[in-house]
Amino acid sequence: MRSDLSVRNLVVNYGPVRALHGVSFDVPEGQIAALVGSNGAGKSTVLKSICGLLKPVEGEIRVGEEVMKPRPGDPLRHGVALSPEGRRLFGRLSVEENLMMGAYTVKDAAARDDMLDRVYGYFPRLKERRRQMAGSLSGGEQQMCAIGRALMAQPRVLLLDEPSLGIAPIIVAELAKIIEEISRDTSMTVLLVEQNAQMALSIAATGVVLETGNVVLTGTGRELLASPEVRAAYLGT
Amino acid sequence: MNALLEISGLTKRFGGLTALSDVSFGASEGAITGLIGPNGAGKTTCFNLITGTLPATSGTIRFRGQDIGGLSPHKVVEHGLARTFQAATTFPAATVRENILRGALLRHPLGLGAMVFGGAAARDAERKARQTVDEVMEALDLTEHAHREAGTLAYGHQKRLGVAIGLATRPGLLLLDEPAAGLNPDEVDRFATMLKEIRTRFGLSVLIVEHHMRLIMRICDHIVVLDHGEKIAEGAPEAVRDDPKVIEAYLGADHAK
Amino acid sequence: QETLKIGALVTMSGAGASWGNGMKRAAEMAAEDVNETGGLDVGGTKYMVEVIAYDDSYKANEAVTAANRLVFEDKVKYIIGTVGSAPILAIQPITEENGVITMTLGFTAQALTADKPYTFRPNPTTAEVAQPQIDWIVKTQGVKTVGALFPKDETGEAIAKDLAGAYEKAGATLAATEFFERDRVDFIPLLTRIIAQGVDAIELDGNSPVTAGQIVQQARDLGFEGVILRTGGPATQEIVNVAGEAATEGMFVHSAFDPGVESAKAYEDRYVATYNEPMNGFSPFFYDGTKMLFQAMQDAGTVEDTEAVKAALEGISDYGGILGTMNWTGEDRYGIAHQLDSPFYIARVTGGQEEIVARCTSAGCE
Amino acid sequence: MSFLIAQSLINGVILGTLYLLMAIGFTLAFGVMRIVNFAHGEFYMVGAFCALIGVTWLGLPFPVTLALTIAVAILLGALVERVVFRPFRNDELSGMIASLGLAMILQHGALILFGPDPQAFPALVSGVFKWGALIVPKSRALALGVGIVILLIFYIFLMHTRHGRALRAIVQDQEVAAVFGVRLEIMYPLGLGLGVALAAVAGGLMAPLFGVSPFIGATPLLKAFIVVILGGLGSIPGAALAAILLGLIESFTSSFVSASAADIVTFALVIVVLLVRPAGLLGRAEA
Amino acid sequence: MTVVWIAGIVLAALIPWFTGSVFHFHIAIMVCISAMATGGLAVIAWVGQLSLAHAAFAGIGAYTSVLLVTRLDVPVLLGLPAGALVAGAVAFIIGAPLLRLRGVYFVLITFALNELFRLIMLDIPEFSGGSSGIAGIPKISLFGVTLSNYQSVYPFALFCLALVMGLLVLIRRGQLGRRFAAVEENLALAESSGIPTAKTQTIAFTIGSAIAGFSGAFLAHYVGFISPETFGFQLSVSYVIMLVTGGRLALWGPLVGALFLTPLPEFLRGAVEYQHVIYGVVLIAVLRFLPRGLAGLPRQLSRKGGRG
Ligand SMILES: Nc1ncnc2c1ncn2[C@@H]1O[C@H](COP(=O)(O)OP(=O)(O)OP(=O)(O)O)[C@@H](O)[C@H]1O
Ligand SMILES: Nc1ncnc2c1ncn2[C@@H]1O[C@H](COP(=O)(O)OP(=O)(O)OP(=O)(O)O)[C@@H](O)[C@H]1O
Ligand SMILES: [Mg+2]
Ligand SMILES: [Mg+2]
Repeated sequence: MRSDLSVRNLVVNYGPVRALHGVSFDVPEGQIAALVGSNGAGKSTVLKSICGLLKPVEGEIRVGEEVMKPRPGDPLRHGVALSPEGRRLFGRLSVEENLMMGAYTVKDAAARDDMLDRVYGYFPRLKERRRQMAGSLSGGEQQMCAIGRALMAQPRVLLLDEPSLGIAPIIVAELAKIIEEISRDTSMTVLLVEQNAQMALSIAATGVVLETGNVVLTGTGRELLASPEVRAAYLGT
Repeated sequence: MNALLEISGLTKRFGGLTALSDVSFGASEGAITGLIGPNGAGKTTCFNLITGTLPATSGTIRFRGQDIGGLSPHKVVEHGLARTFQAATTFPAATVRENILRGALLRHPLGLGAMVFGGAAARDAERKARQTVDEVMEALDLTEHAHREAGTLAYGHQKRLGVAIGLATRPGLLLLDEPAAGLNPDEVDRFATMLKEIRTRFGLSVLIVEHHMRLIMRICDHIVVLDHGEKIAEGAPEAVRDDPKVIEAYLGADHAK
Repeated sequence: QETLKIGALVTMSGAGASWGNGMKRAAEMAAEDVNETGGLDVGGTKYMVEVIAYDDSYKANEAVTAANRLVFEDKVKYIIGTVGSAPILAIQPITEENGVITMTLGFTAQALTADKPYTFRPNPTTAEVAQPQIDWIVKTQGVKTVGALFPKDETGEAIAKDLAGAYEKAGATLAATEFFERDRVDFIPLLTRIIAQGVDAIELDGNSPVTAGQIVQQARDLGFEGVILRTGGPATQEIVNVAGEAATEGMFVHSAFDPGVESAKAYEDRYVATYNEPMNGFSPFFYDGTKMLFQAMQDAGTVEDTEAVKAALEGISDYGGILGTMNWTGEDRYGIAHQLDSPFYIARVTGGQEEIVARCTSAGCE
Repeated sequence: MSFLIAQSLINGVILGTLYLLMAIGFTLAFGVMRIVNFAHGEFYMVGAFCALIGVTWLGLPFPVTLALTIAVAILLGALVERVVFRPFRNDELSGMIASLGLAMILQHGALILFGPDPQAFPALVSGVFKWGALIVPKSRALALGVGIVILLIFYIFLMHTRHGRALRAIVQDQEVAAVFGVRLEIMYPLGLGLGVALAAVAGGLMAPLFGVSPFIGATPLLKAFIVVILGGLGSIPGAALAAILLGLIESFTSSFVSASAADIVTFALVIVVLLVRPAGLLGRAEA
Repeated sequence: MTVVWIAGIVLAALIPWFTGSVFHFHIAIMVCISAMATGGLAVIAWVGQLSLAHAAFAGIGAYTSVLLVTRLDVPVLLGLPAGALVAGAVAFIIGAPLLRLRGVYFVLITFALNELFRLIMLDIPEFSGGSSGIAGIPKISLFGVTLSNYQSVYPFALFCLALVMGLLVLIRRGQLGRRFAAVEENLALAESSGIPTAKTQTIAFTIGSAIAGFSGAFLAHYVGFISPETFGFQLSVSYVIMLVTGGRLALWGPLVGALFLTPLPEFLRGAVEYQHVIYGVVLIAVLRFLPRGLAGLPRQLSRKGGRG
């Protein structure tokens, strides 16, 4: 099974307002792609559409050869998992229960426990807090839990919406390494939405720049990092 | 510079967990003070204690020399301390203008009668409040969204709206909890400029929690560092940045350059 | 040929529905009787009787709205109802002011007063039947101290007072009385306490059939071996249904109904055949009451002038009803003789069936 | 006196457990699905009628009847979720009021079908267990035993299986739960179905004790309300503690003060507990 | 929009005079009383709380007025506002601790409160008449003129309702309404924007419960009979149903709800056996297909029309 992600001509409306005007891009199997753009550009909208939380007006989203149906749950069956914007943890479940919810469809108990250990390995903080209600975690701890929960699904395609949001610098550096490592070890495809474009583009093979619902630039991470427009608009230098 | 906010011996326990332990620091008049530290260090908790959202286990909080410990949040705001929340927090069903107006009314108090039956005083208050709203919207670049429902804004805009609501209460000290989270570096820079502008324009002091080191280093006059609920460092930005304890606990080796 | 409308303002939903249906159906059967003969002949005009039934859900406010509708919209002059005490007190301002003759089941003493001339009660209440039965029980069963449980409502409180007096007069004492909230299902603590006081008998008058059944069952479960009796409220079958035959064996109950009396038995059979449900014990009274109302109209020669009908109704004596001979009494107790007096019985429950052991009138038993 | 205390203690604990059984389905619907289900008592009533039909009309043995009751109730619950509650998944208040409508439909439906009179239900067991002067009716002991087993199974399901966890998760964020593969179209009906089944089992078990009629739903609803308030939102141990407490209060005040005092004491306690510990005795504060 | 509403409501108010039926006057009076009570409940709903103790406050108002009138010979015209005052005062005193709870918890505690009220009233028969209640309550009289028939009570009921609705409009349009909305939408943010949320909620609870007290007193003098059972849980529930059916946050919701649901049982009263079943079905259907309540219906229709 191939697990490259391909988004074709995605058009999404919020009521009468059009948020995406035909977005297309590809993420090759096992690679990391970064989706960057300013506030309100439509990055989260892209991710929500991919995992079935929004119904596109037009367009098609494929994982490998298969077209996914635009409803929640179906993308997961094709191996797509999301760490959503705003974390959206199950606030009254414990940290560990949240992680286990990530692995809801994972049948293999050994693999699941193995993954749990790995997540705790990445974020020792979560292990300390495993019995705490997720809703009372600090902001950064919640973010770690949301990422961990997505990992627990053992996805082939991982969607991360601003994973570094609210995370301390020391962990951000860590996080980049973790994402790289996971992608390399499990040949997981990762689509990374980031404001920290520096970090995202430096680990991404592909970069996609979004502006008001349109793709305005694509290239390799390195190319984009070097591109003057990108530097001016998103890297602040 | 005078100490506007003085915190001493502040402690907060959640059951067995000590989220904040015997922390003391101050924020000076006219300054931007940074509060940083790793995740779960107790920064938000500290904000919650200062603004009365949570009761402190022990310690004192003084603002302009007055003890404001134990006051309920709306009283604290009246004293001139406004805050924003870490998550984007708005009145989702109301328009942006209405959101800000709800904050602006604080400075134009009315009796119960006037609130219900209107009258000249009420009209006057409303007019003045609207003036404040316009000013705040302009300063925070929200004017173009004035008539949108807050719940439909993109995350970054919602966060800015949060700052606007706080600002509309005309605080002496504004407490910002990760206001720049979700902004890209360029936007962070613009936010920094904006923040400095509003500081002068509205005569503010600021206490800010942020993980964007660029922002913190650029705007802060003074920085306090928490780790595991304890204060581990305090001082001028450069000094804090080079402090090995801070590097180890928070910044990581990359930043040491 | 004209139509005579009669209102049935009764409880048809909620816990009072058994009584309400019994009353409504009594009126319907009485109407059916006259309609079958071509209508009620009053002063030469034949009236087909139509029963308009509304539910009051046992609530005063609902009853007021329904009464307004019956009186002003449907223009009825006669109402069978209400079941409850609160509803009758609530609608009386309307019915009395508009001269609407009302036949209520409501046990409250205040339902019948001299300034409410249009209200009648065709069924005996505890006040009427308690004394003779209690005298008999105390005498024959050697009962000295009695415990009782009552629901904490108007009916329960009224009955408690009446019974305490009656036991006193009979030379026994109502030693332990307990009031409980209506929805209660667990009586074990109350019974534990009552039984611990060493009572000879437990009195169940005033309780709904379900509650009474539960009390019987739980009392027997607790090993109570004394007399269990119910000196009012005909509902033996329901009690047996809830408590089971074993627990109710040997219990004494009040009965207005002697299956030995042909007409009574015929009524019950007809009821069961028509409605496919067991007959409620109060139903026959309202059948007789409605019939008496018809006779009063005929005697007065009018259906419109309720003042005349009322007078005629008051004038009926020694009426031969299905349950026996009936008369209006109550002058001394209520200040107005609008309370029906009829024969009644004490029965012992054996094998889930009533077996009459004493025949009573207001004068005494056996 | 000490006999009375001991007997009251036993009565209270038994009664409390019966109340727990009456309340637990409500706790599930409320704490887990966030439905304040005013029709809970009517589902109890439906269960009692199912048991009645099974035992007296069809002549089935009681355990078989109970199993059938559970099956019928799960289906009924799933159906009701589909038809009534689905549109109100994120709207607690409307859901609550819809359940009031449902309660009316069920109660009066039963009234039309079965009439208002209480129905005969044969006792399953009779007699009492005796220790000295202390007494436990066998019928109650039976209901108690079966009830405890059912409660334990239910507790383990909810707290320690993945489907139980999923049930608790969907109320908090159904979208995200769906993204992680929880099938809402199955879990919601299942959740309500279980709540209904628990109510119905309680009705079936208690039919021999407390009788069967269309109006028997009022008591379990009231007790469920109290148990849930006292125990805390969705906390099963809390519900257990609250139910036992309720049983003891009723038993002791009824035995030593008066029956009407029991209710006043209960409600006063409910209010005090809510004021002092808004989340209930063992409930956790909302996040 | 408002004009259409007002025109419709004025027309509806005139119906009894067109038909001339005494019974229609009765129903119309009941609509007024329910609409007032539901209006009070709406004020509480505007701060995001749903009170199941509303009947208890109506009861407090009713008993206050009845006791004042029957025992102290106070004129009924003073008894009515006194009922409101006492109900409001009680709400004010117990409001502060109660309103720390929100959402379903508040629903549950007010439920318990209503039961407690009923039980306590049953336990003090010297004041409440116990379970047999108080009958023969004096009718409403204005400056010595007794409103003895339905036709004369109705204009007064309309007048009172107009006052209540006027108050609602003022609250909603004024600064207080803005605070209420802020509290309803986001309590934590409202508090840290300087709105005293506890006080604001208490104000809403007090005003709403006072209105309930007024309506309860009106009901008592109109019907002429009250008992603790009159003000039981069921009555609270029926107010809630009216509110939600009308539209929980709509200004005209309470009025529309009362206007729809008070006469509804009358259309069903003939179908004795099925009326409650039908009522239940209607309720669920309204909730399901009109999520903003009946008051939101015109908007919903115009939106559909606009699209199609
Ligand atoms: N629920 C909604 N209703 C209406 N408009 C919406 C809604 N959610 C998002 N939008 C609009 O759609 C556009 C894209 O929003 P989106 O959240 O995808 O942006 P984003 O790129 O993720 O921004 P951010 O960096 O702030 O998260 C924005 O203009 C936003 O205002
Ligand atoms: N209600 C609570 N119950 C238990 N623990 C809590 C509660 N609130 C916060 N904590 C814990 O207290 C610690 C401090 O939390 P706080 O939110 O103040 O961190 P923070 O410094 O703001 O972190 P971040 O940068 O990640 O937002 C965390 O470990 C958190 O899990
Ligand atoms: Mg986004
Ligand atoms: Mg924080």
